[in-house]
Amino acid sequence: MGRLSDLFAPETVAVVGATDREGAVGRAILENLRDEFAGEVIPINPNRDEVLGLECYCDVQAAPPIDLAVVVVPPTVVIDAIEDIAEAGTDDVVVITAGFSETGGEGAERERRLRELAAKHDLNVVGPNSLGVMSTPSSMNATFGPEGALEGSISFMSQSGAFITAVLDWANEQGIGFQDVVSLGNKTVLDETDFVREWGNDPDTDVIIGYLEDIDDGQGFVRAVREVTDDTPIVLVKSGRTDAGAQAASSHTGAIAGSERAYEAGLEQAGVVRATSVQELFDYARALSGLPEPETDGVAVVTNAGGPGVLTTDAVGDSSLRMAGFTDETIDALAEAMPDEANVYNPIDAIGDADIERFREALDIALEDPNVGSAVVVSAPTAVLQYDKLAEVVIEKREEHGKPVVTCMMGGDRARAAEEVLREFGIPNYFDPSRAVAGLDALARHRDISDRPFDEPTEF
Amino acid sequence: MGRLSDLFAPETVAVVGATDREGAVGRAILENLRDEFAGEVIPINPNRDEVLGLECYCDVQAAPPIDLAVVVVPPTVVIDAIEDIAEAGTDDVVVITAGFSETGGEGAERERRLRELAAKHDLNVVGPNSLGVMSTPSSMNATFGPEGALEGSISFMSQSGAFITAVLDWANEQGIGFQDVVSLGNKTVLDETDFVREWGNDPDTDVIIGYLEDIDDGQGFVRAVREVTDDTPIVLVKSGRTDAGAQAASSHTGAIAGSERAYEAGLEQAGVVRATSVQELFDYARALSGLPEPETDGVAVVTNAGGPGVLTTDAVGDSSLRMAGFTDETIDALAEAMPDEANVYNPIDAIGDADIERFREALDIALEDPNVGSAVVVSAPTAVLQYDKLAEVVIEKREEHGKPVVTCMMGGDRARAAEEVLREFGIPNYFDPSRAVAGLDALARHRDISDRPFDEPTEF
Amino acid sequence: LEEGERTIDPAEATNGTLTEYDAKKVLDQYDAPVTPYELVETPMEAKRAAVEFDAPVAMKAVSPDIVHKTEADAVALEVTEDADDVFQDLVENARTYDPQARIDGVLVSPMRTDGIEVIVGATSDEQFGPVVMFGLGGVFVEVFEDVAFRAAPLSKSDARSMIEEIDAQPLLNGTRGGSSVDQEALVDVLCTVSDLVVDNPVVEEVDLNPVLAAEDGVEILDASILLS
Amino acid sequence: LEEGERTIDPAEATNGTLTEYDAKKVLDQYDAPVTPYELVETPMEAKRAAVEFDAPVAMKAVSPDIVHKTEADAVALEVTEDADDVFQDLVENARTYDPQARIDGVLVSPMRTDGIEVIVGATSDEQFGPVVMFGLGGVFVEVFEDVAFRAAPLSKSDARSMIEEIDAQPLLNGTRGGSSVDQEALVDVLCTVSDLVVDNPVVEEVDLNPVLAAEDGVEILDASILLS
Ligand SMILES: CC(C)(COP(=O)(O)OP(=O)(O)OC[C@H]1O[C@@H](n2cnc3c(N)ncnc32)[C@H](O)[C@@H]1OP(=O)(O)O)[C@@H](O)C(=O)NCCC(=O)NCCS
Ligand SMILES: CC(C)(COP(=O)(O)OP(=O)(O)OC[C@H]1O[C@@H](n2cnc3c(N)ncnc32)[C@H](O)[C@@H]1OP(=O)(O)O)[C@@H](O)C(=O)NCCC(=O)NCCS
Ligand SMILES: [Ca+2]
Ligand SMILES: [Ca+2]
Repeated sequence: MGRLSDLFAPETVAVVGATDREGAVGRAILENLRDEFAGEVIPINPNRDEVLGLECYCDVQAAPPIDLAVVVVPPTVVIDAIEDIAEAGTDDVVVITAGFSETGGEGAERERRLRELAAKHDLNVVGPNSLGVMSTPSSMNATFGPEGALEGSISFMSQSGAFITAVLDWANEQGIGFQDVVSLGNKTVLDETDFVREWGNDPDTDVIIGYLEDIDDGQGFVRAVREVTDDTPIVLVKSGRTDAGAQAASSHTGAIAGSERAYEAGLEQAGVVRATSVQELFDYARALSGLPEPETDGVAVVTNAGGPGVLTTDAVGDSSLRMAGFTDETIDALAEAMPDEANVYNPIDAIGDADIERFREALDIALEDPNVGSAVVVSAPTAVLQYDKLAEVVIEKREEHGKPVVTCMMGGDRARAAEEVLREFGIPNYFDPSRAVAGLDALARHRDISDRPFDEPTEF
Repeated sequence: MGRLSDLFAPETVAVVGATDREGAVGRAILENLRDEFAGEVIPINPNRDEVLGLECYCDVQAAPPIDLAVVVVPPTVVIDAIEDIAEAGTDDVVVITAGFSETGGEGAERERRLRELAAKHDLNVVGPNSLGVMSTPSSMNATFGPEGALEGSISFMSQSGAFITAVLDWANEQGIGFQDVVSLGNKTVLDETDFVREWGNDPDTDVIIGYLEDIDDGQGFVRAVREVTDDTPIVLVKSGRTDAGAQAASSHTGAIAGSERAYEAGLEQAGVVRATSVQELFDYARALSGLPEPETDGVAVVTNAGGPGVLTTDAVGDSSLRMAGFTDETIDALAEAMPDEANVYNPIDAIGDADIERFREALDIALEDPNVGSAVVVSAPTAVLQYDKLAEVVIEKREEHGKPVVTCMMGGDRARAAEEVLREFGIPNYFDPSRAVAGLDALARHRDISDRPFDEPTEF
Repeated sequence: LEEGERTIDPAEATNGTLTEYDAKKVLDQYDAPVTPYELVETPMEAKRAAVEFDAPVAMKAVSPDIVHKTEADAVALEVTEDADDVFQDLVENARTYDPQARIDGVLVSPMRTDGIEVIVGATSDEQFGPVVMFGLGGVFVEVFEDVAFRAAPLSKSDARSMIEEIDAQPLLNGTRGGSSVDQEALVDVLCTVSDLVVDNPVVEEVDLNPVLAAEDGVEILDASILLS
Repeated sequence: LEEGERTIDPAEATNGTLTEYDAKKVLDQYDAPVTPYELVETPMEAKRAAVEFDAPVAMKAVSPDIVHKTEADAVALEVTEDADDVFQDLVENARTYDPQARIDGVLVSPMRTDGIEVIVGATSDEQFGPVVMFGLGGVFVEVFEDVAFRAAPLSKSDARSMIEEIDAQPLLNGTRGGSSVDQEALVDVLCTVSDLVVDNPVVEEVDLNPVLAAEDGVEILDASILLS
């Protein structure tokens, strides 16, 4: 863990402004922490002796030593509260309170004072105007959102708190897990660049994902991403891409809209894998967190479904990848193993009556081919094919050959169980062939970023 | 119903080649029919007196009058079997049997004889090499696929049988229903143009969707689509878009790949709403089957979630639509109804503590604005917002104002119940803001197709 | 011209290609805006034509056996004087290129340079039948493949949508200081090509290249028609 | 030149803009491939310079007060003779355009026409600081906005990826029969602009337009630098 270890792995967390008032934000945070957190939770509130059964302290001075303070007091008292926290020796602070620069006038002055205070005491401040932070290894949910996160290796930052709540409920259903989650808020002190550096150094974070509306320090961000992206891919949705969106973003968090052309250039240069929708963000992240990168761009498609196989081929044509041309040995081996009606050229159509053994052989032969860098297994439900068995075959062959494989087991309920098995082995299943190929494409894009000759700029 | 009424609404269906042999295709079809079909099912097989408890006839001559014959006998006897059927006076035939032109040589000769036979007896033949046909009003599932379809107003044709099985399992889970489904097979007699005409005349089909790998008669297809598309939108995935895909498609069904540029031009000219993935196909179809078309391109976005609101705005920027500019009255009314921190310009950010009443007011005011042609309601889960209640508000306001509204209620389980309520009123819920906007965009594209001045060609 | 009347006699074509002269005669039957032209058979006729056309003129040898006129050095542009000598040079070059070639004469046309070069064409597609093509000349078609297609027969709105579809469309609107070209005249040329291929199923390919589009109308400078 | 040394004295600039002459002097410090130029102050000097540069030459009046030289009629291209008279015309035109204008003289350069016109520039972005721009001249930047951007400082591979990124890239590879232009020389120009903006935070905008790119190297024909 890096510089921010007290932020994501504190032993004691104080909730400053903790309350048991029904519907209060300070109650929601305390509940979320109390329910799961592995460390100690300390409520701070001058007006109470006890909150939700926990001993409450009148101020931080009076409390035991605190690693992380979550501040949820009204804006008028928030600066004083943080000053107390700093003086009590706590360096890590999450400020939930809204009413800073995003409201202009008085709020902007408040934000200026917060920045000063942080500089003076060398504080790590998340927010203000933040939903909070989470870290799954210690089951810490220091947010007031309705859902916690599952454990996983993706770390997630967002400039919109609502983006986090919107996504977590769905991610939990999909079984997508996270390491750390942070709602950046107004980014008065800590911003995207700090978290890129933090998570880049964190061995437990395999992929960094983010939703950003602006970037505070473009050049610093480019440098930070360049340093970590080889080991830790970074996938971002940067909103405000369009003129209308940029305007909307600036009214949302008071973000100053830089020119989209500059962002596009900077993110490309930094080596960010850019996504344009929530679905792409997670489709890419799932592939990047669980699979190795393909050594060559040739893709093999193995299917029992003619039409979906052709669609997959189209999707490969649209991507930066290409359909692998098989060697003669591969074609001979497939011709030997498959029935006469099968197509042994790429896409391999093992036809509708393909059972699990035929899939095993086809996938094995395809992955053996040196021209094949990755594979997509595309299947339609039939009476002779069990999806959970197919999942096992895919896992076995993926590990045996060390090449990335994604699946597109089409169907509803039928696919769910298989999906879960695959997920445990890092293999994403996608409903749509085009999304499956986009997942592999993200791997290749990241490989190209890592392979890029990073000759130093002529001057820095 | 049109010319093909005996195909989709027969009273008696014969399965020629019916058997109770475990795993046989002829058994699967008989089972699917027997389980649900509202009419009479008649097994035909010279070697049996009874199949699955149904009285079996040795040939069609011996059987009662038959409206539709499903043929599932081996290729060597298939032509004779169809001749018998024609002579018994049955005009509508579905040929499941494979081994025709797709296998070359002998198969091609067989296909030629089938074409001759059909011409001689004026038969409506689906296939050969077909999965079968379905029609939900009579619960007819004359396919050997593992899943039937739910009832709905979308009619669906596919040049790949596997595409149908792959999609139905998922569609059933999503609650997407169909009127008729047909697996086109080799299209020896009936092809896409016939079904466009048939369903265009069918008042119960609101939208036609299709997966096609080639089009037999381009000019005829363009004419047919032009005639029906005003009343009945047509959404197609035409695969083989890319060079690699075109090659794959031609090896799959023996389709002769025309140039993609010509297809693109022809489909555009005809007025097809073209989709490039399975997801788009259904995203568009859901919007087109349930919603009116927007009268103007201005979109209003109503949300409790800043970030997702900005993403929606970006998606509008990417589409052919635009963010609506509100009138002064709208802005005044919103300012009056919303809290100070809300954004009353488009996107309307009703902020995180928005309850159902605030959503109701915001949506009502927005839809009242003459600059607003359609709306997207985007929500993140919060403690103060019940999604099922929000669904009711959306339904109410959508009907009251007569404008199309789609939703993007983000989240997992939480969203499911609301989704079901919305679906009944034709309102699609999409997980991703960009898909929600794409749904509205499909409505606008179809409106533009219908508005197109179809001046006659200079010569026809 | 009767609606749907066949306007090309396949017998006229050698090697399956109409000469530029024959192709332009076919276009004349549709009242297409072909740059004025005259087929001359002697040096003196060439000289007279050059004067009548108010030289400079463009001159090209016409032979059913020579498809690639430039390769054969059988084309002279910007001819201002001595059209008679040029006539002889062109005929000689054509003979040198292919001693067996039948030579019908030399086509003389006034030089045109004002306007934006566009290309109008048609090809035959297996599924869609004749397909009409439109694009801008130069790098736009050749390098960027910035072309629009529609299946014939074309309605006027089809033709308009082709012009709107290409990426280079802004150039036709006079974005670079100039004024907008006559797009309705372009629509008419597209519809003419559509009529031509519908009337004559024997046509495999039409290539009007270049067509010069200007503010006050369009002109077809060169035409070739390939028969099947 | 020391690494990171400031090469522009903000005091030199009037109206926040360097004259073409001053901008080219700055580029010289980076050994950038600027077309040879000489600032002449008398008609006779102009005549001599034209001869030395092996006329035809391009001549432009240089004034810190006149930004739009073409508008002021203070530019003459393809000058083959009487460079002394042209000198006087240009100075007079500049005076007529702005009687108060200080006139430093006339810039004489050999005419160049061979090669593909490209544009190299830089602007300053709120979040990313100086951003370098590359595109092809003519319609490509103006109409199609076919440009690539990268944040400075640029590595050589950044510069290469900019050249690869634009849609018009095939034209630099000599797709149209010509041969490929010297893309490494272009890379150097891009890196020079990057160095220039990094060394001089006072620079708000750089515009090298046109830069002529040919098989055997590139040349910067015109340059302007705007200071903040
Ligand atoms: C921070 C915020 C939630 C506080 O609102 P609130 O709960 O209505 O404020 P209250 O005045 O009730 O204060 C909260 C508690 O802190 C206590 N408190 C006040 N000053 C305190 C101090 N210096 N130290 C500790 N507790 C203090 C109050 O007594 C109260 O507890 P009680 O209910 O037991 O009396 C609110 O100001 C805010 O900013 N809301 C927006 C948050 C948001 O949206 N963030 C962005 C998410 S993306
Ligand atoms: C049609 C097909 C399924 C038949 O295969 P099969 O079931 O192995 O063939 P069988 O020889 O067992 O014949 C089926 C039944 O028809 C019976 N039969 C034979 N001739 C018959 C006739 N003239 N009339 C009626 N029944 C006949 C057979 O006796 C048998 O019944 P039984 O098992 O009770 O004896 C097979 O040839 C085929 O084409 N399969 C591929 C289908 C496909 O994939 N289509 C495309 C989907 S996208
Ligand atoms: Ca890491
Ligand atoms: Ca209908």
